[in-house]
Amino acid sequence: MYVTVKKLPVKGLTSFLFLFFILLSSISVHAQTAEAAKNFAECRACHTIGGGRLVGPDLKGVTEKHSEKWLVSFIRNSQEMVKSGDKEAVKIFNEYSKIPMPSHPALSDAQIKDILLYIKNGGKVAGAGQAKEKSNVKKTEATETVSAVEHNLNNQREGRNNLGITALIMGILMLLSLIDLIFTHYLKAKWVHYIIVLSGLWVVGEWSYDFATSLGRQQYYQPDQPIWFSHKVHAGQNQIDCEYCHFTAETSMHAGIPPASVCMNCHSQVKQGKRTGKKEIAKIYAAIRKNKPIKWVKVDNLPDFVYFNHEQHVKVGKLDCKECHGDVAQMDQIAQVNDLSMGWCLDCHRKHKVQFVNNKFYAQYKALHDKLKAGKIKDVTVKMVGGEDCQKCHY
Amino acid sequence: MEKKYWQSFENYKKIRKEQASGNEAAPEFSVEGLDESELKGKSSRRDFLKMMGFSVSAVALVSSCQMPVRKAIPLLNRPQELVPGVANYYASTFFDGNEYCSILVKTRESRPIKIEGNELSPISQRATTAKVQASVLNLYDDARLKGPLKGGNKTSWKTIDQEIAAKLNELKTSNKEVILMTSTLISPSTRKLIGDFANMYPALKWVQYDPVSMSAIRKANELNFGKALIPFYHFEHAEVMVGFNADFLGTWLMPTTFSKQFSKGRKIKDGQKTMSRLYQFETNMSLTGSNADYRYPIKPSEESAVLLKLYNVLAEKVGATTYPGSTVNTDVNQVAKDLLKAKGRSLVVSGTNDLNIQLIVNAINSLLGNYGKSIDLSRPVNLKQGLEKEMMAALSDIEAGKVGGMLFYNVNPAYDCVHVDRFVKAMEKVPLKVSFAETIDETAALCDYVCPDNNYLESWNDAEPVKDYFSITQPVIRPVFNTRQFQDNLLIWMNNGVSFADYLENYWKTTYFPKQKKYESFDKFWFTCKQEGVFQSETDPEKLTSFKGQNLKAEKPLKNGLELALYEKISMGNGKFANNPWLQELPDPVSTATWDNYICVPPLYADKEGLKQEDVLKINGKIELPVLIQPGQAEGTVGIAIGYGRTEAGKVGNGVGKNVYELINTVTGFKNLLGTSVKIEKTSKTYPLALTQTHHVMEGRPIVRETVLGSFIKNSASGNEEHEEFLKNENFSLYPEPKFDAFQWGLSIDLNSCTGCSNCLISCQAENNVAVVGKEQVKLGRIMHWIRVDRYYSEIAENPEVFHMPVMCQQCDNAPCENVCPVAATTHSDEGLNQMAYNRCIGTRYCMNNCPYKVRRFNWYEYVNNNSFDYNMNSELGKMVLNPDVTVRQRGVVEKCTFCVQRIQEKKLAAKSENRELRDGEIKTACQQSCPTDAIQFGNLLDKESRVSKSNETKRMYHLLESLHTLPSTSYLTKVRNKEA
Amino acid sequence: MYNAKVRGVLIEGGKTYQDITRDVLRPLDTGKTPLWWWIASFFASAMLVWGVWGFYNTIVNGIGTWGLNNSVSWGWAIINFVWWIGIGHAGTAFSIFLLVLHQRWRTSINRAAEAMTIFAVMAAGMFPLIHMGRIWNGFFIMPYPNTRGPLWDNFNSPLFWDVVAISTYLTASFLFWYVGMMPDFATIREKTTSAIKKKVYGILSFGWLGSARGWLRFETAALLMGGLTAPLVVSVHSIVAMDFAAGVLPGWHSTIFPPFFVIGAIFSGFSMVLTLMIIVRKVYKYEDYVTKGHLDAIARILTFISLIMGVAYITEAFIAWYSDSPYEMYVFFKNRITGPYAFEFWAMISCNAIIPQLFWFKKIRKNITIVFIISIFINIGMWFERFVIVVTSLSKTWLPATWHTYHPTITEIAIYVGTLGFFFLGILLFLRLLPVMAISELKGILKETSSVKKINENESK
Amino acid sequence: MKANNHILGVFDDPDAATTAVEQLVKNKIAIKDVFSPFPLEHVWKKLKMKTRIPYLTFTYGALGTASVYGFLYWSSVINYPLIFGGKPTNSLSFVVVMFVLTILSGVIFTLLTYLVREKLWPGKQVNLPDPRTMDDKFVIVIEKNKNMDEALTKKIDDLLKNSGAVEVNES
Repeated sequence: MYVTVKKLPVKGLTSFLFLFFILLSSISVHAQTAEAAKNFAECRACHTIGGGRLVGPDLKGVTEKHSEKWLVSFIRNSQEMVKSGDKEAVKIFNEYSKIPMPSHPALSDAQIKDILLYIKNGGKVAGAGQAKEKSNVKKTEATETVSAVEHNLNNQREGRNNLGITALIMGILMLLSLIDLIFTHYLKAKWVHYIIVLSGLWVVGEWSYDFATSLGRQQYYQPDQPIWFSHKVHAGQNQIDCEYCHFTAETSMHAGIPPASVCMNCHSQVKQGKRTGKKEIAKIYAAIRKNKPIKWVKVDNLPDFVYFNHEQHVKVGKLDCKECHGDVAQMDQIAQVNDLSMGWCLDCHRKHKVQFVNNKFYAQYKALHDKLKAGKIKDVTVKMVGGEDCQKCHY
Repeated sequence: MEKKYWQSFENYKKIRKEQASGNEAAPEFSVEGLDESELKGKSSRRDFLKMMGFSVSAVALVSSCQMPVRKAIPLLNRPQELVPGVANYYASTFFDGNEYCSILVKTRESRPIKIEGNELSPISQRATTAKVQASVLNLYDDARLKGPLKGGNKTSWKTIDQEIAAKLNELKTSNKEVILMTSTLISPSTRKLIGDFANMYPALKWVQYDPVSMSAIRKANELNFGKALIPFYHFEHAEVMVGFNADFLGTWLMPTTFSKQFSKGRKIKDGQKTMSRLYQFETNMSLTGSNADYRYPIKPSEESAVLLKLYNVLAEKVGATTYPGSTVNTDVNQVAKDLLKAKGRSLVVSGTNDLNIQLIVNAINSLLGNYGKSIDLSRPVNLKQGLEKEMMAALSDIEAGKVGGMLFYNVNPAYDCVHVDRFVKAMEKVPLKVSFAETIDETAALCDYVCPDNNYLESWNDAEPVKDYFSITQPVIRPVFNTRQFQDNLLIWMNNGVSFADYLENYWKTTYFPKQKKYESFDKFWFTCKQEGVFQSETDPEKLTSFKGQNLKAEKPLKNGLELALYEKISMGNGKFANNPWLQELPDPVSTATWDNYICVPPLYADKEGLKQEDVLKINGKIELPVLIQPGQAEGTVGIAIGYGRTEAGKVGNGVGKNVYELINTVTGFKNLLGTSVKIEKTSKTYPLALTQTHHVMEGRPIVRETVLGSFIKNSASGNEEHEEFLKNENFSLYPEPKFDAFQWGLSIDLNSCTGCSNCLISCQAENNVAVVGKEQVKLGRIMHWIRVDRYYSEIAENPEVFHMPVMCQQCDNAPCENVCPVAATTHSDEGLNQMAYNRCIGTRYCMNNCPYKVRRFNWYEYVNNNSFDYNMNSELGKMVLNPDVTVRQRGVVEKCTFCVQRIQEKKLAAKSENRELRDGEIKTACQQSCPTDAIQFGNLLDKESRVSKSNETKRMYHLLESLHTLPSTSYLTKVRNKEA
Repeated sequence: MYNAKVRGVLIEGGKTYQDITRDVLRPLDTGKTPLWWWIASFFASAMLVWGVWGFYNTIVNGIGTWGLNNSVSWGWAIINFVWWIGIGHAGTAFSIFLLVLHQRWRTSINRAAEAMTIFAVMAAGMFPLIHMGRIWNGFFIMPYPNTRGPLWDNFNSPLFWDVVAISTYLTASFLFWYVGMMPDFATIREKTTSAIKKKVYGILSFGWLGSARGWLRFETAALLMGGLTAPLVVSVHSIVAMDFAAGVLPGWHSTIFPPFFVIGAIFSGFSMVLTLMIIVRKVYKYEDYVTKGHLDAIARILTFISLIMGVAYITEAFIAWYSDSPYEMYVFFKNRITGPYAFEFWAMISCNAIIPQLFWFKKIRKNITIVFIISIFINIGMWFERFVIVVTSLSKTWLPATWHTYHPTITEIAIYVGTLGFFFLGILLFLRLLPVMAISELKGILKETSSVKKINENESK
Repeated sequence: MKANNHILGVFDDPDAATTAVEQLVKNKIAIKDVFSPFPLEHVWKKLKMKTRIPYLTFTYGALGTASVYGFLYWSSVINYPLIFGGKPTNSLSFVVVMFVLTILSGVIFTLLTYLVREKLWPGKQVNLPDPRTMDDKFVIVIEKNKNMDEALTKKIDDLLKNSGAVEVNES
């Protein structure tokens, strides 16, 4: 269904946080302009500022080309203008292969003007310019080199393997020393045996605990995808909002895997990537042509007896995608960063605060509200509204 | 977030338009991972999104501990309203040729997974029956044909069309008769279409055929009012209802509607003085009989005499003409008294398909001036249009060799025709035999062409169950197999270009759009019709001629000999759905038997003849069936259910029970289920019957608490003294009373409204992925249903009072089961739910022992992907019906009713994300939703305004086994019988 | 503790210390295994194999292969479990109670009795395992640190208490048993001729010396362990009883259960000891050590306990009637004393409360054959008692609509027979490989008893 | 034991051995040890032998109880409180588990203490003064030290002989 006005502010807030992470901005930013930047994150799907033509035109200097009034109405609903036969509108429409720019009924004039300001500004949030410059630089490096996040991941993965190997070695040593202790009294100094055995037990114990707990889990799972798709490029460099592609995260239990048509929104124009050239992007076209959907490999899997709902966490709980999926913007190839164990869920449920006062739903929790007023509790965690109950996730 | 899904503006516009018309077809693409038959399917909202990956894996990998690589495959192009993981509801209509119901279909990832009643329908009013609930499973029936057949072999539609069209034209030239045999059709557009078809093939003769006929009523009304019709009965306007062998709460005519109406008169509040009263004269112990205030067992041969006696008594009182009747010793004076008291506010019906009887019934009703009040002649019911004489004529024509072609749509005479043998023999004479059956049924097996019809969930259609009340059937999924709708076949054979969808739309445009003023544009009108599923045209009913009395006569009751009374079971009906495991395993509300039909024998007779349960009897030296001793069965009669003994139903239904259609009584020319006199002889064999209940009386325990209206008026707490007792020392406990914040879910069941129709069982089964376990397991006492409808008899075996009591998990606050689980698999939630974590359970079954209500179920075997349990959960197709929100339980774990926690969570989330408080009545449990009498209320006990709290405030409220101090969240309201103490 | 009251003749036939050593070690030292042993072991193993099939069938196909249903969801498995636990009580009861009570006559029996305990408890332990619907998740029952929260167990559940109590009981009685055997192993180590046995028993003996200080610590430790384990004998079966007593079911929910079960346990345990010892003393010619006097003593105890049982049964019924709860009444008077399970009930009564009363007659007590038969009757009776408790209560509970009967299937029977096989095989191995009587303790009492003998002789003159 | 510095008095009657010990103690002759096939309580008394194991056992029990309750309380009240049948989380029924586990810890640790104190372990090598002590002989061992002259040795021999030693060996 269509954009519903009441959705946007909520989304705004998440993306607002999102922006903060992206910009790594230490300095506080004036809300208006910051919001503009965030709103523009969506425009980035089709437009650049001085980055050349994408789906839509390069917006550098657009504010000079057209009157503000015209721009506002065009952004509000380009199609009406085209229908009404506005010359410029029609011209642009034809020039850009009749791909209509989606309407933004929800944006207020102020917001749109704000965006224009942002564009005029050359895509810099007023005041946060420096910070953004830096971060951009960082990112362009990041694309080539392995980002800290990925590095970290690899280390941990290796760490696990090493532990396994050590355990094996220690096991063998233990065996030898035991044999020596009982039958072949080769080493006279008994304490050597004891030390080996004890330390061996320790290592093997640790390894087996680690092994046992990771049974049926796939932390650090990082499968190869049918298309070499880099989140670092899309979410990181191009700063495309997560929910641009994973569009059902706020409306459904599933965050949603984007249909190829969503890719086409940009890639109908962007036919070649910095790092993979035409090869990977061509696969999208192939899929469309062959009518074969792209079979992505699911990375973060939960057991089937667990019910997890994105809407609950993203929209209601106002969690940032990062908190579970890690800093995706820093990963070329997505990996499962957390072990997604029940313990991990519960830890968050015990610590994380619910939107107790903001969300009218929680008004029904009379007793808790009284406690809160009385100051018996400082804030309400998920646990206090039943976040530890079995049947919140298992049914 | 619309903006993200268009590709080009053309596409965009299309979507816009289609949204308005609700019928978009997104670009085509092949469906990965479906078997070849499904591969042919084209993409659209109505496709399996098997590629969604999640929903299906939820079934397949329920217990595996290794982590497989899971593919998450998105749609290539995502249609508009489809959001993976969010359920969509579409209004549609259920009609199986016999029973009508307006429904909502719940789809997930575009798979229909659940049927709900449609609130907006003035006919069925959100009520459903077990059959309707279970019908969704028929869509995923393995027995369905994957494509058209010719002489039993696969063929293409092309050849079918060419050859049949050719043959038809051939017959046209050689003007041989072509018979189109259908079930009763209530679809106006289809009727018109058949008309068109007939214009093209003048030799076409259309015969409507009902396995169970009600033509006598039409005939009687023709004689009395000059118009052959079945009136629309209004039980809600009747204070005194008298039923003669009419199981109107179970199977007669429109059980959904009638249950709703009936329950209106049975709802009773504290201090209320009046309540409707139901007299039932019947042979078998039917569901309606079990709900009657007064029940009189009568022989079929006595019925007319009793009726006439009643008529005469009334006639004398009001001074109308009386007729000589034969003597019966059934006392009708009380009935007469009550009826006279309630003139114009009463209703007499008979389910017997016998002209005399129906004439008397009409006479009585007109004496009481019920016409125009509780009986509406101006809005006749269009169901049951089949006439025996047409069928017989057709049959003799075929035998005479006059018939060149037979087309069977939605009928199965080779199974349910009275003269099966004659019919089957005659069929050999017919050169062209075409069946439109969905599966190879008995008739299709005889045909040389089978053009499989779509399931109704894949079809376009409309319906007019009652004059001027219309409803729409719209497809909620693309045809799963290479099937084609019956109507489309006709259209193609008429090589008329349009599809039936368009035909339908045009028909509505031309016919019904003018009949309303609300919508100026047809698109809007059509959109709303499809959205709401129902439409009522604003034409004022035409008046009928006044009542023309007929000469009434009664047959002479037979003194001796055994009379047979056939009946339809709630679950099986006329046997069309025999291959539906849910229905096969649904315990009969009265006998609690599953998976079989049997001979209901009255207890006294059994004693006399030394018959024991499960002894096998031979009827007329032919059919062998086991005995089921049925309290309340009239002396000198036996009862057998029709609808069993299918031979071509499919893996589930084949050879379950015996076919007894041939025992239908046809002496009067009307197909009458009652009155065939039979001989039975005892054989040495025995045959096991799977009953879910082995003990039938309450042993004087305060389980179902009841009172009579008289004492209720005096004291609304009467019959509920135990509760008063309990309240005196409430919460006399070592431990503090459990406290909750915000929510404490509670359920209340009004035993006075509950008719025991067992509809909730199937609804629950569909909602919660409850497994079917098969006859042997049921016999062993291992049925999995989360709700039981316990049935108790009062002590008198000849004509007992019957109690129905739905028992599901009572969600006790001091739950005995929780204390004893060693691994903390069952605990208490902060919303008062007794929660069960399947994945933690190790199956010690201690909780089952310790549950006083015995509502916990154990997975004795693996019921999924297990060939020993070859039901819906053992086939990829069958598993499509599973609810993705509910775990499929593994072998060795205990499961139970959860108050549909998935629905609770769903609605809570909705409230949260809409930033508002939860509304009362927003959450409906599956059982509550399907209940045709609104006997079940669910809500928040902490909210004193909620419906459930309100109904708990009455003096009738009590908890089951409350003396145990388990503090259940489920409460019951005492049963009030409208009897003289 | 070795200067307790002298209590009649305990060892007959004027044995010397050497005799004792020789007699006890005879079965171990004989080079070739006797034929009867092979035959017996063969049958035991056959039973065990059938039981293994039962286990296999259950684990592969599910609990559905049993006769249970939604109403009666505990059956033979639990019955046998309780029965075995009961039998498992004798040994510890014997050695520990009598040790703490300074009863000298236990010396020639306790070793065997303890062995019996060990194997019986092991047999019992199998049932809770196989009884689980998802045995592969059985480890959930242990409160181990985990990544589920961590999610611990429900410490209120009698089943959890069971797990703790039984594993404790098994461990404790095993240790006690083993410690008791250390000096005897040392003896074998010194006496045996074969090098292998010397090595093996040497290792088993932990290098036991038999010095005065050693004996002192040994005796103290033994007494302490015994003293600690003694309460277990009571607690274990009380806890098993709570499995039922903690339930709400009529016929289960009764405070008499714990003591009632403990007594019952000792009852069945002693009778099983009787059964076994009668066989052993015959086969190994131990009449001089396990004298008629011993058997007589056990028989007297049994008579006494059977009286208690009788009283318990009557009390139960009386309370049911006195409570005036229709549900209780129904279970006892309509479903046990009469009704479908009447046979089991009356079998229980007669085997446990009536037949043992024959022991009042000295003649019968002296007649080993009859004593043997009665002891077997008691074992059967105790099995029926558990059946009556478990099944009758479950089959007809609160709501008549849920009533259902229960019949065992071949699989359940197989599992039961299997455990019997396991038990007997264990006992046979014990008889073959370990000292059947506590050598040192026998020696400890030899002197006095022989002197007693003289005294008695003088008196009789 | 080193060779040729011990006197072994071998008895075949426990009472005789006891009296011998009595005599030796009276004559202030240090007895190294007494080996017997079964415990001789009087000997302990004469030699004033004592053991402190009981006190340890008590401590083990006490510690066991405390730690078990500690765990139960932490796990089911603090760490992950769950409601079972409306009972309080800090439940009375902990007593059962505590009771049993107390005993367990008592038994196991007592045994361990015993083994440690006695320095017993599987496969320990021993050589007895006289293997017959495992059968029917009772041996009193007296260590010879340098200041032990002929006379004393003789005296010991006599003492042993008189109190009924069947043989007196040097080793």
